[in-house]
Amino acid sequence: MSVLLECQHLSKSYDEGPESVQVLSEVDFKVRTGEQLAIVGSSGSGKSTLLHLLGALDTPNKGRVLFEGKNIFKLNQRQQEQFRNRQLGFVYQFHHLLPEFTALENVAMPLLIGGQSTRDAEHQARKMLCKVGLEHRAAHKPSELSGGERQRVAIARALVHHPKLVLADEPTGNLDNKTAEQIYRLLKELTDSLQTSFVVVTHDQHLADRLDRQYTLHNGELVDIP
Amino acid sequence: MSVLLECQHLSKSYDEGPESVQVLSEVDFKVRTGEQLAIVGSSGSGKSTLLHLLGALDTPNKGRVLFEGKNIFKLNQRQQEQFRNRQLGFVYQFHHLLPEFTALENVAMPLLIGGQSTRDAEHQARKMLCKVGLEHRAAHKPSELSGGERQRVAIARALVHHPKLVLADEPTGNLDNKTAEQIYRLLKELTDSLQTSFVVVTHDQHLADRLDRQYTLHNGELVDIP
Amino acid sequence: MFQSLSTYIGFRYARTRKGNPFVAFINVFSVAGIALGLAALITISSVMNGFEGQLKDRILGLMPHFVLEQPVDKPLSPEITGLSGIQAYAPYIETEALIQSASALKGVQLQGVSPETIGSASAVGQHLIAGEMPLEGGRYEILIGRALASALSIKVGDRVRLMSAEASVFTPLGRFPSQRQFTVVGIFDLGSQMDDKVVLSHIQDIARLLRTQVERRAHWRLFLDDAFDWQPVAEVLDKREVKYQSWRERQGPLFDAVKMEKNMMGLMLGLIIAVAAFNIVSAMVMVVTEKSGDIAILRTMGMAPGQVMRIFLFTGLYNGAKGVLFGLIGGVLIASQLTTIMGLMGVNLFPGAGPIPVQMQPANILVMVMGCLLLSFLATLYPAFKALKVMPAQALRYE
Amino acid sequence: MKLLWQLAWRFRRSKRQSGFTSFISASSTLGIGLGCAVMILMLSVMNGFERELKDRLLAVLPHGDLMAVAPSGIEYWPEQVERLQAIRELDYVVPITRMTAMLQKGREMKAVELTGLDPSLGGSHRYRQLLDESQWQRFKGHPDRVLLGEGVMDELKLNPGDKVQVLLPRLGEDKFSAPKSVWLTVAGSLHIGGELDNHMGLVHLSLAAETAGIDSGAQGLEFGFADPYQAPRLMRRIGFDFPQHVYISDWTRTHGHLYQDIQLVRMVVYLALTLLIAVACFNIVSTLVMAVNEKRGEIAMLKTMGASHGMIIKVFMLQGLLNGLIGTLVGSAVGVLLALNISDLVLWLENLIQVRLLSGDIYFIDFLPSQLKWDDVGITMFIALALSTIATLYPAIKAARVAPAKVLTG
Repeated sequence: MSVLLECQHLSKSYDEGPESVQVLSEVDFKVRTGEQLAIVGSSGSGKSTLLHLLGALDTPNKGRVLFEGKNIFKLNQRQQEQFRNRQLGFVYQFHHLLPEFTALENVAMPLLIGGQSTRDAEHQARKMLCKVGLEHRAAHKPSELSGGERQRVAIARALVHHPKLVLADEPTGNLDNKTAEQIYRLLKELTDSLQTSFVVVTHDQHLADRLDRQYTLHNGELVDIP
Repeated sequence: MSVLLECQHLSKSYDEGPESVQVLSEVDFKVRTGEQLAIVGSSGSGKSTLLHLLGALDTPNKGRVLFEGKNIFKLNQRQQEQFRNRQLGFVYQFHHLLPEFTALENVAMPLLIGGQSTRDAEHQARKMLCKVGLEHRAAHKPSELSGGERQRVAIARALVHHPKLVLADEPTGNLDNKTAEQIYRLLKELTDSLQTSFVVVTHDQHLADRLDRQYTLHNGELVDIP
Repeated sequence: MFQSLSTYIGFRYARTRKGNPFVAFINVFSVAGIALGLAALITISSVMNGFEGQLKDRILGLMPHFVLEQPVDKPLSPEITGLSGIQAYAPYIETEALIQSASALKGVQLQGVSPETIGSASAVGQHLIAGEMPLEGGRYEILIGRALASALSIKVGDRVRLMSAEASVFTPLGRFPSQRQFTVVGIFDLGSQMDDKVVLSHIQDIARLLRTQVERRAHWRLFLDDAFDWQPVAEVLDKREVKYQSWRERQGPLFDAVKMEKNMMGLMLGLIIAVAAFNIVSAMVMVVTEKSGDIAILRTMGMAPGQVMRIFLFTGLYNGAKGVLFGLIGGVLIASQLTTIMGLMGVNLFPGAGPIPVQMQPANILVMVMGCLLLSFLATLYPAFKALKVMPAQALRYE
Repeated sequence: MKLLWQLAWRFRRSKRQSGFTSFISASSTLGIGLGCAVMILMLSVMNGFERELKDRLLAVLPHGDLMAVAPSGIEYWPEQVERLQAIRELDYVVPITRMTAMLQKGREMKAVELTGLDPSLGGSHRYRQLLDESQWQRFKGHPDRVLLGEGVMDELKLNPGDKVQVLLPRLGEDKFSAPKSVWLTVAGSLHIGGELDNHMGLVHLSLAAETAGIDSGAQGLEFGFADPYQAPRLMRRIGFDFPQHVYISDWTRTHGHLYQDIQLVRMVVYLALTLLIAVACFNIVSTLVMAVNEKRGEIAMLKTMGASHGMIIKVFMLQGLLNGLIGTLVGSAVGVLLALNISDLVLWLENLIQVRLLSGDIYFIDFLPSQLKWDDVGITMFIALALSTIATLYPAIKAARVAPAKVLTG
């Protein structure tokens, strides 16, 4: 399988008060198409920062991220937006659904932003909701859904436009163990069926062990765990 | 040593969306004077809620909290304020210093609220800052301090009026391991010297193991770990 | 000690800039709202007062304030003359006449006045542009307005013929209006519509023109310190059943119209301040939401909710006071330099009407300032109350 | 594009907004609405005053006149009148003779300004509508008839048909001599409104010229223009290239202050109400700022889905603008409604509280006039919408600058 994403000596530091805190230093790793890997780190270890760099939502102090060979930080504003809209899907610990919109509208949002007509977008969204087993809840607002259901809608939203890569930050962090297990299995099943690569950052060792490969992030440095 | 604080079948639930979430159910434990105990739980397990109940900042659906034999929820508004001002000290993961005030003023705040004159309050605050090794930073605003320094000022503020009990919620959550270690040792040393009891809620097992006793909070229930 | 802690903290919050650029930005806006409204209110009301004052000097400087029906031969009772508002009183004749110069003829109102009431201190005296005062009895001298002088194309020293519309004389050809020649000794310019209507002369000469005696024809004319507070004088006159004609009957509606316009303007500008008060409410709520974390931590240190409320009350009031202060200074500055400002801006509202009259009345400016402060206090009550209700557990949980 | 509107509309109505934020956004809509309504109403009232000035006063009052310097009057005035007809903006030009006279009836005397004009000429018909036809015909019937202002008739207690002695000064000789006297019959009374009624009179041109000793028959020419506001400019032009020395004057000399008052009030209205709307827009800023603060999570999420910088700005500008739009539309509608019915409203109010709001002799009319002009409405709405748009800029740009990384770390 070809290399989808490559991270080369990526470094990032924040200045808090007088000293500047080195959050990531010289991070290197590769993600092949369809591969699913986990990055384990305690909170404050810089894993969220790394995730945002992969999605070009933040800019590094040093280093490059190549997506299909192109450095995403060299893209102009417009291209970066298209890159996120077409190639990426994000899932967060907190579902971040738009409270004023129904589940269907939330899932259709990436397609609408991409410029698709409402009819096509909602058609595709409905199919996706079906895959996550929430077709009967399409017209409900997030406030009327349970924690697990909301996370499943979030996943549907992240996958509706069949992105090449899904970036997830503690996707099951907010859920009790039972629902977390269901969400994990759903995510695994969908990404396998759609051949989507998948990078999860989490502090949950148990979740990490079940993916193809895993790294540990400790004080900004990436350590490969065979 | 006599019992300082006793928690008797404390229960609390929030209604979020359709179902109401049972955050704490039938929590019972005791804290002796000068004793230091940890409550371990993952985020969202109700440990922050428990902490706020101990400080009478929140009201339980069921159960009592006896501080030196008196039920704090039976105290009127005024007495509860005095209880917090004289007997308690709070330390949070986020330092919660008042951004517009210098470190000295922040530390002196509890004394000022207690009615002391500015001169005495700042005198005592300066002594406390000295204990946490930040006397030279007294005149700086929080924005000019590093993460570690801010947390040390927060601790100084929590101890300046020599409270009987300090309640801490993830005190080292935001810090990298090295600073977290310093903060922990400082907290330990101060509370020992001042004979202050100390209840920490945290998800960091490593921190919990180093205290006198520890409990685990799992889905709202307290489990005693010998 | 408690009070000062709240003000101490409140003061710090009110002046914060770095804390949160958003809140600081909105704070500035709400202060600006109040300042703009107040400045506009002060400026425009001062201009309106100026106009009213100008109107008062121009018209009521010339027109009699009170003319009592009772002829002069009966002396005025001390009860009337003793009234505090009365500046002076003197015999006075008013009649209609035609004034004829070599080239033109115009209908005028002839005022027979006693010299001591038309001294250099009087309105006419102050606005004399040619010739001099006072009028001498027996020399048949007159004072006329500039507008009348230019209409009749006459200057100081010219002789004019005055034909009385009241008295007539029998001649072989029939009855003709009594007439006599007068010399123009002074020209005044009050800039009012009265300038081309009023001719002043010595009361003796007018009596003779009307072929009568001062005692029989003249009436008592009362001069008031301030023509506007005429009610007390009117009450006394009514009490003593003395019939009179006051300026209210003749020029009253004109001043009422100016008053109505002023009130309408005041109302419109008052709206600005009311809407600005909404700004303070929204700004304060922003501050409270922003500071909910700090409020919670203060509560953990045992601060009473009442004190928390006072902190934000003080912050709100401080902003309101700042807005009012800027508004007051701005308003007073603009009002006092209005003519120069208008000149700079090239805006010429009243061609040839000279500088824009501005009259600041400290009393009603004070009322405006108090009103604004009260409004900003009320606007702070709601947000401060909201601060009272911040639940510490809530605010701290999300951190 | 539909997505933008949907996002803006939903964000604005989102329930999560505390009761308070909707209060504030309502207050900004209210403020703008109020500003628009009051502005349209006041501008319409001012238009009304201007129309009344034009239709009532300036319909009768001559817009300008040229009076001969030479005592013999305007030479060959018929040819001049013919020549002047060619002026495009001209409505009418008629020969006149003006003189001040003393009317005497019994012991009563009153000074009046008499204007001699030829009733048969077109320009004189403007007086016709001020009285009933019979009185006009009687005045036209005989050269020694006179029409007097209502005030004059009251003061001298005259009735149509009475005889009145008119004393006229014998101008021209250097030394003064007894005035000339003429007996005229009163044909009827005129009412224009205001001060004019107290000292105005009309006589025949022939009588006036003969008594005033004007050899050419007309002492001057009176002009009327289609647009009275052009009078000062036109009169100067006509006056300067008039073959004979003349005094040039126009209506602004005597009644210009009325027009100036209207312009002054109009300027203050523009200033004060634009200020009102601006301050109301401050509220849009704060509402939007709060909305942006509350929606930080959504904005970050939209960005992760590839929403462009511009799109976020447009969404929040639209949201802010909605407030302004609703305020402007509702306010303008109320303003238009008020403007169309204010006169009857004020009349109703006056009867209700038995107070005359507008006294006839001050305002030259005794009711509150109003004339709605659609370009006033246009200007008001433009100002309100422009200010609302500007108000949305700052918060919208702030919204676009929300850094997803900071907001989304769970």
